[in-house]
Amino acid sequence: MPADFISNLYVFILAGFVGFELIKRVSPLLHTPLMSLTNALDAIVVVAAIIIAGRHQTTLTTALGAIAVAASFSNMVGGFFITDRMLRMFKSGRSKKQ
Amino acid sequence: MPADFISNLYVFILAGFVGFELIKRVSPLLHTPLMSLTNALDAIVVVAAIIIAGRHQTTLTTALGAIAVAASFSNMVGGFFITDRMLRMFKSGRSKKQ
Amino acid sequence: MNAPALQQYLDFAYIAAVVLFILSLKWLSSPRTSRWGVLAGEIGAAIAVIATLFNPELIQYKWIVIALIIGAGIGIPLGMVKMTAVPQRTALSHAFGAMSAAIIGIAEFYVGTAPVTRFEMGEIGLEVIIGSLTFTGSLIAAGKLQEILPQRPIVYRGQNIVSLAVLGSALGLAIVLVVNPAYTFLFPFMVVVALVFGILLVTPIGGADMPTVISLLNSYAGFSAALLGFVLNSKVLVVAGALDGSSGFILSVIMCKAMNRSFTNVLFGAFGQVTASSAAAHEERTVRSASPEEAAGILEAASKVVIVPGYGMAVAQAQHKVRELYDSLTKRGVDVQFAIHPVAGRMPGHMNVLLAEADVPYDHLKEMDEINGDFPQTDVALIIGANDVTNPAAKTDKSSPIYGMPVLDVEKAHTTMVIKRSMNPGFAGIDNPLYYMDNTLMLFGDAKAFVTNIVKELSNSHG
Amino acid sequence: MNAPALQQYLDFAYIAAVVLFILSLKWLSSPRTSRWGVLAGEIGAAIAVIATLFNPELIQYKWIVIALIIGAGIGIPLGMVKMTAVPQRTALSHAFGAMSAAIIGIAEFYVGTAPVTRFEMGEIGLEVIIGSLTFTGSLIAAGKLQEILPQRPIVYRGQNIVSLAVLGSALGLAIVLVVNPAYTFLFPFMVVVALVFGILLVTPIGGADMPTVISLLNSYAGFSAALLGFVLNSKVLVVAGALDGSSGFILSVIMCKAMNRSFTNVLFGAFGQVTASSAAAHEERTVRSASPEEAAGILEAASKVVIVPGYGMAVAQAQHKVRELYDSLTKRGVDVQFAIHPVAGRMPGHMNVLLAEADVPYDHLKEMDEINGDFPQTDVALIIGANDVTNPAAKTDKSSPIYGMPVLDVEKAHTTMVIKRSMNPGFAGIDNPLYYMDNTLMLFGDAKAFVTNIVKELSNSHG
Ligand SMILES: NC(=O)c1ccc[n+]([C@@H]2O[C@H](COP(=O)([O-])OP(=O)(O)OC[C@H]3O[C@@H](n4cnc5c(N)ncnc54)[C@H](OP(=O)(O)O)[C@@H]3O)[C@@H](O)[C@H]2O)c1
Ligand SMILES: NC(=O)c1ccc[n+]([C@@H]2O[C@H](COP(=O)([O-])OP(=O)(O)OC[C@H]3O[C@@H](n4cnc5c(N)ncnc54)[C@H](OP(=O)(O)O)[C@@H]3O)[C@@H](O)[C@H]2O)c1
Repeated sequence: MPADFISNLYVFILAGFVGFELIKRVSPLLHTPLMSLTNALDAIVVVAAIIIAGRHQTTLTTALGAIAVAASFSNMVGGFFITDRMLRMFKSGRSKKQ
Repeated sequence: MPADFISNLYVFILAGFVGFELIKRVSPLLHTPLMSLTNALDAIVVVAAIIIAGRHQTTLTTALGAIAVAASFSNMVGGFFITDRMLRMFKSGRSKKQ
Repeated sequence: MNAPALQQYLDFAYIAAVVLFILSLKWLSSPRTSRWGVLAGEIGAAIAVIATLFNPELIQYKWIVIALIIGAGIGIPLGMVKMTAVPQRTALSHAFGAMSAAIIGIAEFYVGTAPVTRFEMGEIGLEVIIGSLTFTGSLIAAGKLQEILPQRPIVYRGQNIVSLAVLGSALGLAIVLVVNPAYTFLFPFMVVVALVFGILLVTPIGGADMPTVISLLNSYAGFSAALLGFVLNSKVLVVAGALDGSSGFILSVIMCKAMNRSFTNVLFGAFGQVTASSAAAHEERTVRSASPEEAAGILEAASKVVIVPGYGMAVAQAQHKVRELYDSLTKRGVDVQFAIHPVAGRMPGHMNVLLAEADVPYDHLKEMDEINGDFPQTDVALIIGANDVTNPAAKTDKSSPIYGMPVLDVEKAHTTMVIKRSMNPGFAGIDNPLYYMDNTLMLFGDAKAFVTNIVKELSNSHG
Repeated sequence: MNAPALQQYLDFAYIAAVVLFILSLKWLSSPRTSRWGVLAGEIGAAIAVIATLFNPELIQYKWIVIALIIGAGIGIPLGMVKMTAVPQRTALSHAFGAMSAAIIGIAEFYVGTAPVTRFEMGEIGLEVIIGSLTFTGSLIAAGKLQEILPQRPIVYRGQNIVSLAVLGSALGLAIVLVVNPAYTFLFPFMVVVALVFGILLVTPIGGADMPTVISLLNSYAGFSAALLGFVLNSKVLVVAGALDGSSGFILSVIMCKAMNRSFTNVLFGAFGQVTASSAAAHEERTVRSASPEEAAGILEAASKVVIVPGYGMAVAQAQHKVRELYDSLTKRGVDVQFAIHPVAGRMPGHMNVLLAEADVPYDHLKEMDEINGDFPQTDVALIIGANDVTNPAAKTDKSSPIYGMPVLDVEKAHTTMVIKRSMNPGFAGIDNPLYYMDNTLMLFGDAKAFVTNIVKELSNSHG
């Protein structure tokens, strides 16, 4: 078993706890933006796709990498964009009167 | 910089977030037991002390290790013990009537 | 990938990204700080992407740049869809995310810089299977939500056994590959079988159960990204995947609880099909209906009104008209609140987003537990396109399929008015005894049209 | 230590321990699950310790076993101290914990299996410095709390400069060692200087500020354990240290906020010395006092009583008598609640533990924010050995040293009765205008004796 596996397992377990504690406290008001935000964060796989696309090993992997870059980057851009659009719409009664 | 340093840093940061989220939600009712419990958990340094004491490299390190084992194990035993003693005392009005 | 060399250069950037991602979720938790959360996430993602572009392993930027431009070109329009299309957009983005995770795993399999060990083969196999099935499953879900595919559950005898057999063969192929990593020709078959399983998994589920399915697929997409992080030894992927995975998981649990159903029932219950037929058997009972004019009169006379929006408001896109109704009642001094059931609509938080879009202040949107105690002091409960979430049978009738689901106590209001087009049932396919109660008035019509008429009546009587 | 070999054998046990530690803190959060939390922590610790005993690096068990027995022999009596001695016990255990962390770092320096690199030297140096200063600092704190050492702040001109210079030399020695790891002879000097700094850090702080200091030392002890985890590449230490460190840090922040003071003020303010003198200058004003008999009569006539315990109740060990008072009033149908200020007493949660020890049900212990609104409807607020936490000057008098500290609104009760021995000030050393108010009655005497007398009066009038 690679030694890295163990340290990744620690990271996974701890991040799972962090996610659990944070997300169960997100107001139900914001569950739809929550979904699109975590989507955008998850799109960080783009960093792995960039490496594959740019390492230029075989034409196949470059093509696969480029597809993965496009797919995940579209998630990242679109996810942050729509989340912010939704959140801009949430206004409290007080802030509106100002 | 050793590669392990980075993975330990991830673990430290994530564990810090976990600790922060969990501890700020501990009821003020239980702040004293909280202190003694985290004390007992921190006494896990005993595992490092055991290695030092049992590796038998020099008399000095064995002696240092043994002192560290005794000191941290006393924290572990005493910490869990007093925490449980305190928590046993907390009774709600309802459970008492039963 | 030459992971250790890469790590040394980029690790601090990635650590910063991880911290920002966590802060992003933390700040999202309340509407006051939530936009900071998006900013933190954006900065974190930008740091990680830019740092990666400096990675010395990269030797050719052409395809990266082209792909980034294409990605932005797809992403921006997908970020501008209408609010009512958010569920299918979410499903589509899970498909994209899972697809890239699967593709990266596949590329890694074919050109891993180190020879693939058994352990790594196991990680890659699992990662690619989850990624692939999430990809096709999410596409089917998006198709159903966009109504390109039939919404009803498509079932046949023995379907669960067939699906499980397909999943079994995918896992079986993965195990063979672990035992003998040299059989690389089996790998494409494993991918195809996993893709097929994704289709089989989602097709039999009814369109209305898609929200729960989307959340589950969300957690699969997250976990496949985390697994990819294990494969590539990239901790930023592990963290982002774990955050996304736990988010999807928690949302699906919340939805299942709010519907009082189990995961198994959602995934294998083919809900919305069998039960729909039983509703017809109900004997005829009388209901009282009213015109927009009468409804306006009753609302005008009230001092406290609670509006209960549901799926019908979303379908009719009536949220802006509802906002006008809210304004004109508020102007007359009526206290107007909104009661938001956790599974009203077809997505968690669906009603909140629509009403926020229409500029209703969020402090007037009350959660079920918060407002249920207020109904006895409420003059009028105005239900706009909601049905199941107001069904009192959930509290009293043990034989009802939704028995035990927590519902809004609308029947305790002095008068209850229900805007819907017919006596047809809602998502659960069952009759609603509320409609036959003495203090209930049915307002038949399309939600948008009917609310428009009420608003017109109110402004006439005002002028 | 041959870390990688060790890791492979023990890692799963340590991962299990980490998960259990986190669950332990999670379950501690509410009194209903808190004992499960202790159990989870115990199981996790047992797993980790037992797994370590199987470590193949161990070649001699004699000293380990002897040390474990001695440790248990010290730990058990330290776990049985009286509740009033908990603050000094906590300080002592921080001293023990920091000492072992420092000792392990020292041993690692002298016989690290790999040659010590600069980076490792930096880690070890920092770890040993923090561990050492926490050790001596905690010992001084324990001594002050046990009243072996003088409680008052011991200050002299230029002391902050001297302390900083000492800390600076410790860090300077560490830096020299990093630059030239061959100068090992400097290492013992660095340790000694750090030990001296710990003494200098805590000695000038007044005994009453010890709780905040303890919490800060708690977080130092945690962070030194986490740093030790970096040195030894032991993730279980990193996690446990980070949890302990954040706990101590959060508690100190909570205390500082509740006292409306800054860290700097606690650490360098020498509180409780200068201000004490200014209190004497106050002009004489009249107070009304009452006997146990009168107090009993007033309490008997009340229908709602709020008891406000403070440090004086702890000193007098009056909690069991207070419990009797609670019982006898409750039996007569009086509604009795306890108002617990976050910094009442000398430790966070101090009053809760004492009252729980005396079997007062915890659902009658109300936090400040929860009960402050109830005082206007309260017939009698009975203050037992509390002073600063009831001082209305914190709300009104901008010149007061505690201005801005949130306090209990006891003066809003119909009648306020204060049990204390004299007109002497409390911890902050300032006068309390509450005592001169018209609806305040002073009940002079030792808390335990006075409450005993009230209980006696009540049972007489009952019989
Ligand atoms: N929110 C989620 O996350 C989620 C997830 C999964 C499942 N669900 C399920 O979805 C349901 C949601 O409950 P709900 O009360 O919001 O909706 P519902 O029970 O599905 O009822 C919606 C009602 O709206 C009416 N309607 C449809 N189009 C309309 C229009 N244009 N104008 C006026 N009325 C219209 C329909 O009646 P007519 O045909 O007579 O007009 C229907 O009875 C629950 O059963 C829940 O379990 C929700
Ligand atoms: N809890 C924490 O974590 C913490 C931490 C740091 C600082 N502090 C500080 O400690 C203070 C706590 O406030 P507090 O109101 O609980 O206590 P306090 O303000 O220190 O007052 C305690 C009072 O109890 C009386 N007393 C002492 N012995 C007594 C006895 N045997 N019988 C009856 N009365 C007795 C004293 O008056 P007589 O001498 O007249 O009897 C004194 O005025 C605050 O200023 C707070 O900032 C607390």
